[in-house]
Amino acid sequence: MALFLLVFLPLFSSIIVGFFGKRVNISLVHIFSCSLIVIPFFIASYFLNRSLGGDFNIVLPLATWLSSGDLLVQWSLKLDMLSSVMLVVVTLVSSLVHIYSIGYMRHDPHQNRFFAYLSFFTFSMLILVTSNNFLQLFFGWEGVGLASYLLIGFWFKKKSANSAAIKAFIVNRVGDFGFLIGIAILFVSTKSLDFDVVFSMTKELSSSSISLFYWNFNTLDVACFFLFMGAMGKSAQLFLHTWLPDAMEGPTPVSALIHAATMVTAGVFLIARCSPLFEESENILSLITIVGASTAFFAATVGLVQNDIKRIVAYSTCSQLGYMFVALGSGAYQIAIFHLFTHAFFKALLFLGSGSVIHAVSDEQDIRKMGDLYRLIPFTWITMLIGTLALTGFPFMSGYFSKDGIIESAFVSHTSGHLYAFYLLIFSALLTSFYSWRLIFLTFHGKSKVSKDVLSKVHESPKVMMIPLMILSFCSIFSGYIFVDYFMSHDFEFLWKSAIYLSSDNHIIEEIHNVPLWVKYSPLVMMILGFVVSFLFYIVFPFAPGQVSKTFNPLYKFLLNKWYFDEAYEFIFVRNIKKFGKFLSLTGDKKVIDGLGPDGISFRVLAIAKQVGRLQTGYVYHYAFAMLFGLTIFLSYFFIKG
Amino acid sequence: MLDWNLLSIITFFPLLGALFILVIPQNDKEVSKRNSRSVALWTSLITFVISLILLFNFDSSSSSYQFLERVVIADGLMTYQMGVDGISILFIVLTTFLMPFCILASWESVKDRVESFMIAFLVLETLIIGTFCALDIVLFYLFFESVLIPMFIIIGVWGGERKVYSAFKFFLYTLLGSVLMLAAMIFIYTSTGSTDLIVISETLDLSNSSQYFLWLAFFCSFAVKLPMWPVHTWLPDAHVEAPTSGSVILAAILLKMGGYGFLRFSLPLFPEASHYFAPFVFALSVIAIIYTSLVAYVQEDIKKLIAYSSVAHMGFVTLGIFTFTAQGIEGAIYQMLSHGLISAALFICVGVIYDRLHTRKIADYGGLVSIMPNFAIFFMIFTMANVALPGTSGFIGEFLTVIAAFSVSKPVAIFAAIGVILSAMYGLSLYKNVVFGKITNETIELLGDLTIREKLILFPLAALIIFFGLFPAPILGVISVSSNSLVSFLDIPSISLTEAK
Amino acid sequence: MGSLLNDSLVIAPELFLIVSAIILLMLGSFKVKNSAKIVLYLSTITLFFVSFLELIMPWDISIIFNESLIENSFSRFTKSIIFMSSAFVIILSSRWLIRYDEKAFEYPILILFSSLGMALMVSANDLITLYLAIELQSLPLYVLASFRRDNINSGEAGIKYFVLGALSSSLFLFGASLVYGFTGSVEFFEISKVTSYSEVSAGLVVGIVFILSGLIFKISGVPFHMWTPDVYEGSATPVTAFFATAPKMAAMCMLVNILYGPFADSFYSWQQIIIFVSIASMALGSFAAIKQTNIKRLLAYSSIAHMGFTLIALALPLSPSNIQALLIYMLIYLMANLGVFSCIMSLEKSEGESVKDISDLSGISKKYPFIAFSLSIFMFSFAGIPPLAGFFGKYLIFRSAIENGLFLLAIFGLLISVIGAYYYINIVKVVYFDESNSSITKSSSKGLSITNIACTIFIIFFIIIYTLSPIAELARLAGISIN
Amino acid sequence: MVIELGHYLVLASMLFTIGVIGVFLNRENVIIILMSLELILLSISINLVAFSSFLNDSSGQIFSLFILTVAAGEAAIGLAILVVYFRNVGNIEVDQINKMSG
Amino acid sequence: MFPVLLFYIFSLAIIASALMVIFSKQPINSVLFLIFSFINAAGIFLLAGAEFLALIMVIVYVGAVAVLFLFVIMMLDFNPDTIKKEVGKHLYVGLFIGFILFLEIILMMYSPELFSYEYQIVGNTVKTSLTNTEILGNLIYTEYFLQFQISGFILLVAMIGAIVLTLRHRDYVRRQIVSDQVARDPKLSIELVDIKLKIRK
Repeated sequence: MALFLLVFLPLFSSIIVGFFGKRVNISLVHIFSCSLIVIPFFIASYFLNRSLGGDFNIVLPLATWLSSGDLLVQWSLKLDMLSSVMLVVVTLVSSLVHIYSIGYMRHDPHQNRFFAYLSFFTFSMLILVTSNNFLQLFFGWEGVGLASYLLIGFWFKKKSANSAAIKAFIVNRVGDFGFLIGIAILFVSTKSLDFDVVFSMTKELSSSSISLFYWNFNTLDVACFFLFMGAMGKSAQLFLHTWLPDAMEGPTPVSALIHAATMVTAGVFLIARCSPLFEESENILSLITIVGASTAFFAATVGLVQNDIKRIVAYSTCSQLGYMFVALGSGAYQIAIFHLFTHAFFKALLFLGSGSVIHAVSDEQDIRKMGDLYRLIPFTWITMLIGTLALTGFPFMSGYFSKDGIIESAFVSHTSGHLYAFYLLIFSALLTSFYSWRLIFLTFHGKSKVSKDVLSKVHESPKVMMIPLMILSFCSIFSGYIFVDYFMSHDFEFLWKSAIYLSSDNHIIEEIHNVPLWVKYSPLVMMILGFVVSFLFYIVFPFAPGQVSKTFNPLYKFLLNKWYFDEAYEFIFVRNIKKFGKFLSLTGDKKVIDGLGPDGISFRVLAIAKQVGRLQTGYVYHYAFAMLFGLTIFLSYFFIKG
Repeated sequence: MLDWNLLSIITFFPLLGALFILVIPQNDKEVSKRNSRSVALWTSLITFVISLILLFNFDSSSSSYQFLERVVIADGLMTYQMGVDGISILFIVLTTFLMPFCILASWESVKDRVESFMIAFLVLETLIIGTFCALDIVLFYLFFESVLIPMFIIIGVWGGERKVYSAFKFFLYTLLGSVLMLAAMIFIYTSTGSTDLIVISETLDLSNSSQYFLWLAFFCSFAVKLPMWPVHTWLPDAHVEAPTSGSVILAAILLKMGGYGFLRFSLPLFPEASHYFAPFVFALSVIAIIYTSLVAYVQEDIKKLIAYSSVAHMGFVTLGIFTFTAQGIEGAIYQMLSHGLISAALFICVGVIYDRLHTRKIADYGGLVSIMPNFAIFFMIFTMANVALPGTSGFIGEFLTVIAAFSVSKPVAIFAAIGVILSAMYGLSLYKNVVFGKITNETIELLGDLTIREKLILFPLAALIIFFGLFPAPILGVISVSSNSLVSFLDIPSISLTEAK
Repeated sequence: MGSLLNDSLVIAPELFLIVSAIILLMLGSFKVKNSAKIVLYLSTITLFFVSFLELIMPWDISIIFNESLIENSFSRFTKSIIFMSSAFVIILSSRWLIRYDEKAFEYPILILFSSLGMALMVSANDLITLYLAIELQSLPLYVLASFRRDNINSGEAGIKYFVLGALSSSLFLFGASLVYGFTGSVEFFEISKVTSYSEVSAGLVVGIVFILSGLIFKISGVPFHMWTPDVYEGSATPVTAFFATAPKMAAMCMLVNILYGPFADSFYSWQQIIIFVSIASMALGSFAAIKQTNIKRLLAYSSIAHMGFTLIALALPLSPSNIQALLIYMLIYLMANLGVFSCIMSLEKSEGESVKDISDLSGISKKYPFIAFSLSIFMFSFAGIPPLAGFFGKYLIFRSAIENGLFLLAIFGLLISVIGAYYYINIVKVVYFDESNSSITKSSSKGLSITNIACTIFIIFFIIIYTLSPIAELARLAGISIN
Repeated sequence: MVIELGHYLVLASMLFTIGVIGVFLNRENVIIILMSLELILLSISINLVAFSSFLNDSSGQIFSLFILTVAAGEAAIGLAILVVYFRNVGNIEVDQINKMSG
Repeated sequence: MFPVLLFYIFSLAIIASALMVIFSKQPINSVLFLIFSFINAAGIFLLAGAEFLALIMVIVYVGAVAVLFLFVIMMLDFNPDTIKKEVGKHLYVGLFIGFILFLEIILMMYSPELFSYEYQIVGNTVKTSLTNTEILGNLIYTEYFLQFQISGFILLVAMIGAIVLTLRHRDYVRRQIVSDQVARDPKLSIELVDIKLKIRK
């Protein structure tokens, strides 16, 4: 019952707020929707507590969803270690974002809609993480996509917001396409979509093959590949990442909730959930590793030169997701989840902090037009600082444990490409540190570049926005330290037994404790190096960045334009699809199909009709001639026939 | 089971209503308009109630035809044989369910010749229900083809600017498709000596080559009606020019007659030919899904866009039917039913804004959400259902068909699934351009939100779309026995894991 | 002479017709007051009565007047239809006629004589009688075509019809002379005896070709159709209505009689011609009608196309069901035509002028919904759209064709009917979709309305009527009685 | 040397052909067409009479007799129509009789 | 030998005059040639043993039909000179088709059966002692009674038709109405009016 409430209270809130929110006082809406999220958080905490205490598994069947032929899908809620961690993350961040939004969205006329969307998002996310089968997972998966679409496009008058919303949805759909195919493969091969049944047939899957376009593949590999494709879309991995930075067009709380803490990590969750499958598919694991590492590196490089405060954080998110995927690829699922867990807090903190900054400087997002703000908004400064420290992996902050764990696991992993990942991640750590500090320095230190009238209005955010920041700061600092053992220690591995499957030769959790020292300290060194470089560039020699960018102009341009991914996609897909659609519509449909079909035929018919009409000359001798001509033809026919 | 002729009653009750409108004294123009509207509404509502009675008395555990009625008429010309099974009954209910909405949707938008309009609609209802009930090939053809007459009139009289072109295209295109089917039906009659479908399905024994020809002849008709690529071009034109309720009927029900025809005739009568041509149908379906989605993406006219999306969705229907699997056929039927609701809802939505702004150009809209928030919510639900978001009824059908297609042919399924991406593209860009964005057209600011009547129309549709997205069991339960017996008749060993090894 | 009396009894309906025609002629000539009207009414009544008489006469086969005439259920049934449609035509004409010329009592008399000719055509059993019957039917038609003496088009129609009609009679006669020469007899029984035990000689084939050419002219089959549009257009509308109905039926039945009678054994000789004419008529009728603006010309081409469809049934080996299909098709065609003409004649341009162009009908649905409705129904029926009568006609015809293995012909016919549908629904379009033309007024009379309603009911509820009434049975009997 | 049936038939055929050509080659006036029709009827009569005497059967002659009768009636009607037409138009040129076409 | 000669003479005359009928410019000439061909045809009929028909031919065709033609030509006052003769290319197409038709008829008719009869014309027509006229008369009033009646009706119809078409009471043609003339009153017929003349200056 508690589980049921946990999942469905946000839905209830969403419906009530969505349909009736307009009619009541707005503060009632605030209280209502926040409390319906906070309650689930407490329930989730309780569940997490139970889970941490021992092997705690519940499957709560609700109803039959789909039953057709041999397909049977149930609505049901599943609770195990994995989902309880996710539940806590989701509900906690969601609660805080709800509360934060009260302040942030104070002046928006459509607040009730906003809260309805947020609650709906939370609900979908909860459904996603508690699903017991692929289809329900897909349901949540698409639900969060929808909510994300709605929230990104919340400021509907902004054209860029609309485009970003659509982009997010469509790029996600590309992933979903893969996911759907993956589901289809699994169903066709196992005749079921329940996790337990599918996972129990891993052996059969890996020993069977499937033919696609006249090529034979291992069924398991193909299934995992397509599932991973889904995860890539949702988690903004390289090639399907382009939507995430654009998604920053949405209100900042949305970015914090959806595009940092929860939805984007759904891909990580999916792969962790499907660990029994992935664990047996080495090819795909190495693919995951490589893609994850590349994403981490790519996003970090792009983050170096961005000027929009939220975009920097977004690329950072992208990069961190890459880290998580490396962990997944390495087989260290718990560590990925751990990073997911810690990342949720500090990244939400960073987003909400930047929201606070943006709020302070009258919706300015360009960090080049900020500076020296630490005096004016000290509280925000501190929270941002905490977030940055956690992100860059400052010792004993939350990011330190999880990120180092990932780097180490990449080092010790046995999947092919793990060293590629390892070195990229190390280098990315340097970049992460650099851009994070760049953000801090440009925003809060140095010379103020804020215009006068804005400057006079700079103020600290209201309390209702501050409290979530405080809580998140707390989590960012301590969550790593508190929970590290549950995730990374061999002693607690039994907790994960039922949620995550590790193949018999996967001993990564043990192995990461025995890595060489240089591996252990390299992230730290990189972090410090990044800080130092950044400090030199932006505090000591403020001219240096300009000089560097001029010297390496092509590279700078390349990075500034995000490796030209958007342009390439625009060039390859978007424009061509439009062109192709136009071509099909005008040439294909109008000219060819209509032209040869109905229009062409009717044109021919009319032409023939005209000709036939001309036969009827009106002259009686022609008529007589026609009669005799016909007669002669008939006679000739018999004459020739004999 | 009730022993009176429920099917005849339900079929001809709307006709009775039409006659009643005919005899309403027309002294006062306004009064007679009002009367005819309410007569039509009540008639359709009562028909709906009767259809519910039918549904409740329907035994969904049996795959045989129920409520059979049989009269030999016209000197053996044909038999008046009516009956329903799990495949057809829900189409009847869908029809009777949507009719009141159509009438409500045209409550105010049709001002001219209201009486004729209502009569045309009620006649149309009779003919459509008859099509789904008929178990005699000639009777079926009779109903199937007669639909052209009221529809032609509806498009032509109450349609838009290019109504003549569209009406003619619609009429002649579908007629051309059907005449070949008529030839095939006659051939069947001459080889079995009966027009009774039950007798035919027992006695029809054809060589493969003649099966192929007959199958193609039937295919011509159903493919045009459905419509399949490349014979779909009548649909956008007809949709665009038809009045709102005409589009609703066209998209929601008339198209389904093609899919129903495949299930009722092509598959059971020509199983070998169906198997033989399945790859061909797959190819056309996949082309339809991708091609028309792309075409829909670049449309500038709302109705045209929705019309093209209908073609794409119907691609899933044919795909599902010709997988010959339980999921495929159930998915196809489900897809048809849910598309009936969704496209109806979408067209009603378009009608709602068309009534206010009198333009169908996407570019003329924008920013409706701030003026018509309720409309925006409904439109969002329907768009998402059209995009086949899980949780809406649109998803179930597409999912089942994709799964079924995957078990038969993987490339086909993969290409069909690309439709998932494309439908999002056109669906969302439509929504964005109409509902979101800045208000580009000053007149929009003067618009009011949904009236109670409009809400009354849209709410049940939205509720059903979501309900059947979450709990499709009631529908699937009705369908399953009949479709399973069809599948077992077609007898294709489903490809299972063991065989794949 | 006893046998003469017996024989006369068998053709009592025709005798009654003759007697009343003569009496009515006298009545008209003696210029009683309102004589024209009286003649009009009485002739209608006569025709209806005769039509009824045909139905109640004994239907068993009787061969009379030295094998000159043959009476069987086929001839009874078809003659009944012919008389009835003539009667309807007179009803349709009455209003126009009285307006045109109050004293024109000759008009119904001519129709009566023409109908008599048709009746004889149907039951003629030798070539001489057939020829005379054809002439008796045609001569009044020539006169009627140019009945509007002061109208140029009417005169032109008369000349064209006469010249071509006379030419076609000549062709028929030339053929008849050859048949006579090569079989030694003009009597159908003798001819069929000769052809049944000897090979079909080349000369006979030539004769058959000539005869067919002459007769196909009467049903306006391609390429002997050229007169039709011009004559339809030029003649007065009621006259056109007459041309389009009864003579077509009579000529078709005559074809049935002659082809399945004396020439039954040369089936494979004439089948080719019939198939060719059928295809050509369907195609030409459908195509040429598309561009027409004059409604009567359109109906002319439409009738050409319909004759093409009917000929499909004639291109098949003799079987009762084929004949039944043919008769039912013709019956439906007649009713729909009568209906269409009743619609057209119920409307007139404001100057008292009759409706000529299709565009004159634009938008009448607003002013005269019933006329518009019934006109559309007839058009849909012509186009063969179910559930209207036209569909069943086509269905029966094509069923016969497919039963006899003529698939290609049937499919061609079906496809061409789609093209035909184009111009039929074009009229529906004009009536319903176009803006209304205010100058059109209604000039209906009771007779017109009754005809219209009767035809509309017949067309819409054909399947019910067909089921409940004995029409199907009568047509079947008629089919059986052909040999 | 005797007169064979063939002689008659050839004669009739030639006459028939001439008549037919007269019908459709004539551009001048309608009366010529009517005369051509009479020629055709004459050819038919020759045919019938010839057959009749060769077959030794009188019905051919009877037929010919009726044709003669009808031809007279036909000529009367034809000329009457011609007169009506002439009164309206003022000439009887075949070329001018094309008010209606298409 | 003699009949054959006669046959050829008659035939040549028929063909020649038939050609003249259709090719002569003056309708009057055409009619006269038509009459000539009829007369020759009567000769052919005589050769074939159909005396009655031959005479009737002359009486009906020459006496009635041809005269009717002449009458109409006289009545319709048209000037043949104004008519342009423009046959041109159609002439050859037409002649060609006509020739084909002729050839086909001839060739098809020359089938073996026809000449297996091998009859001679003269002397074989009548078996009984009855004359040709008597035979026909007998037949018409017995065997062909019905046809005879029908032909009567045809003539009746022709008469009605001719009257309907050509008889007309035109308003501008004044007819004598005796009673009206007798009833005329001079007082009412003549009115005396004073006329004032004005002279312009």
